[in-house]
Amino acid sequence: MTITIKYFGLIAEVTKQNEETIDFSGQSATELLEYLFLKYPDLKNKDFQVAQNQELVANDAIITGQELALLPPFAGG
Amino acid sequence: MTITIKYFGLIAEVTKQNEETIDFSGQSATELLEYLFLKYPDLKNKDFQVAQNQELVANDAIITGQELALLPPFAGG
Amino acid sequence: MSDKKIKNVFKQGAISSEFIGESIAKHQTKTSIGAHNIFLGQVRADIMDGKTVSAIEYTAYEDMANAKFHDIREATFEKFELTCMHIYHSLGTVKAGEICLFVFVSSPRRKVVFKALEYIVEEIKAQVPVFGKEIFEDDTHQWKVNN
Amino acid sequence: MSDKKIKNVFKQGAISSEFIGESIAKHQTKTSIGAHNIFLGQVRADIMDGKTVSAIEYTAYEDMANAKFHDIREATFEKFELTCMHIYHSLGTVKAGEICLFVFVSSPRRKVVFKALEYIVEEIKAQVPVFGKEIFEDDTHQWKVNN
Repeated sequence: MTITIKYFGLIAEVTKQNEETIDFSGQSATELLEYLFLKYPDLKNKDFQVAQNQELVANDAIITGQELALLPPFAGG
Repeated sequence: MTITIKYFGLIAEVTKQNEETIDFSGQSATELLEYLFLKYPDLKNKDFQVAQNQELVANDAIITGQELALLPPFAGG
Repeated sequence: MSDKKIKNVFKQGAISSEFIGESIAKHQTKTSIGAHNIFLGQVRADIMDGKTVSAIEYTAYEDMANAKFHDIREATFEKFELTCMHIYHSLGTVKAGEICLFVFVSSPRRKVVFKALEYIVEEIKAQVPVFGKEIFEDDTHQWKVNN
Repeated sequence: MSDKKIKNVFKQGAISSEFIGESIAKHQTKTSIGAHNIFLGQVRADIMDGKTVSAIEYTAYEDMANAKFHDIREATFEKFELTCMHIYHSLGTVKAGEICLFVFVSSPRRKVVFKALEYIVEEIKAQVPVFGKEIFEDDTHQWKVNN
């Protein structure tokens, strides 16, 4: 399945892009992260949360194929 | 001794003046209030506190002869 | 009580939104500040027995009130780590919808400003001899009491 | 979640003191209001390792952030009896001393505004995906983290 992943802040600095579309054959966010850690080794040391369809999800959440995002620590206000 | 008494808000409406100087021969605020209740009978039904030298005092406080004030409920803000 | 000079907190009439905006602007050179918290008291057009409040006429035992504002200020700086604090209260007529109390606290960090501001406002309501005559549209009045 | 339309909370650049003053002025026709409480977040010129922060550059996951602001708004109106509530957050560059967050709550009575405002600000800090790049005077940077 084709999924879109958005990157923000510190995370976008590591991935060197704000967004990408990938072809993903796994099931869970854990598998997606394994893939991303291979592609971007520096991600492993970074603090972030995963959002799916604009809601934070656990690492073992099932990927449903819509919008994903890697969010570094919030700094609003 | 000669004392100055200030009246505010609702209390000044009863006394029909903002301030007066009286000759007072008693000792405590209680005695002063007895005198004022005779002079202004409507004061008895009113809610107020007594301040002496800009500090609230109890009714049995000793009058030292400086500035007194009868303060109705506060309504600041 | 400290030796600091007692300020006059009172302003004649309502406190304007421009004055508040300008006070905020003045703090933009203080770059250690991270959080401001502002309380504004506004005169309500309360309806009592079918009559609507059109204004409050404020009077005060001014010397005692300014001394109490000073004490509250000193106590607040002791209790809370604030960069600055400003208090303004109206005297005279303030119409419904206009502002009669402006309390402004600033600190490097946010947590303290909430506690400090609430403390100041509650102390003002309880300790400061200010009196409010609620004027109705038909020119009758009643005396306001803080709760 | 309610059917109400999701507002855009973001403004490009700093929030000006004039804008805040005008927001206050707009509330003077709402004569059931007795108390306003305003929180302002201001960019601090923090010094780290001898370098001074000159600005913060804000970015956000805008759709999710506006949805979260909306949820916070709805939850606040459920919890607290408020007359109105306004939230504005900066995007882009905000210099040290300038304002990046403006939260404004109003109610007939004061007690509720303190609790409501603190609740909103804490929820924003914890829930809303906004990111802050602290720019130092030598053009290096680091990423801000809320605590």
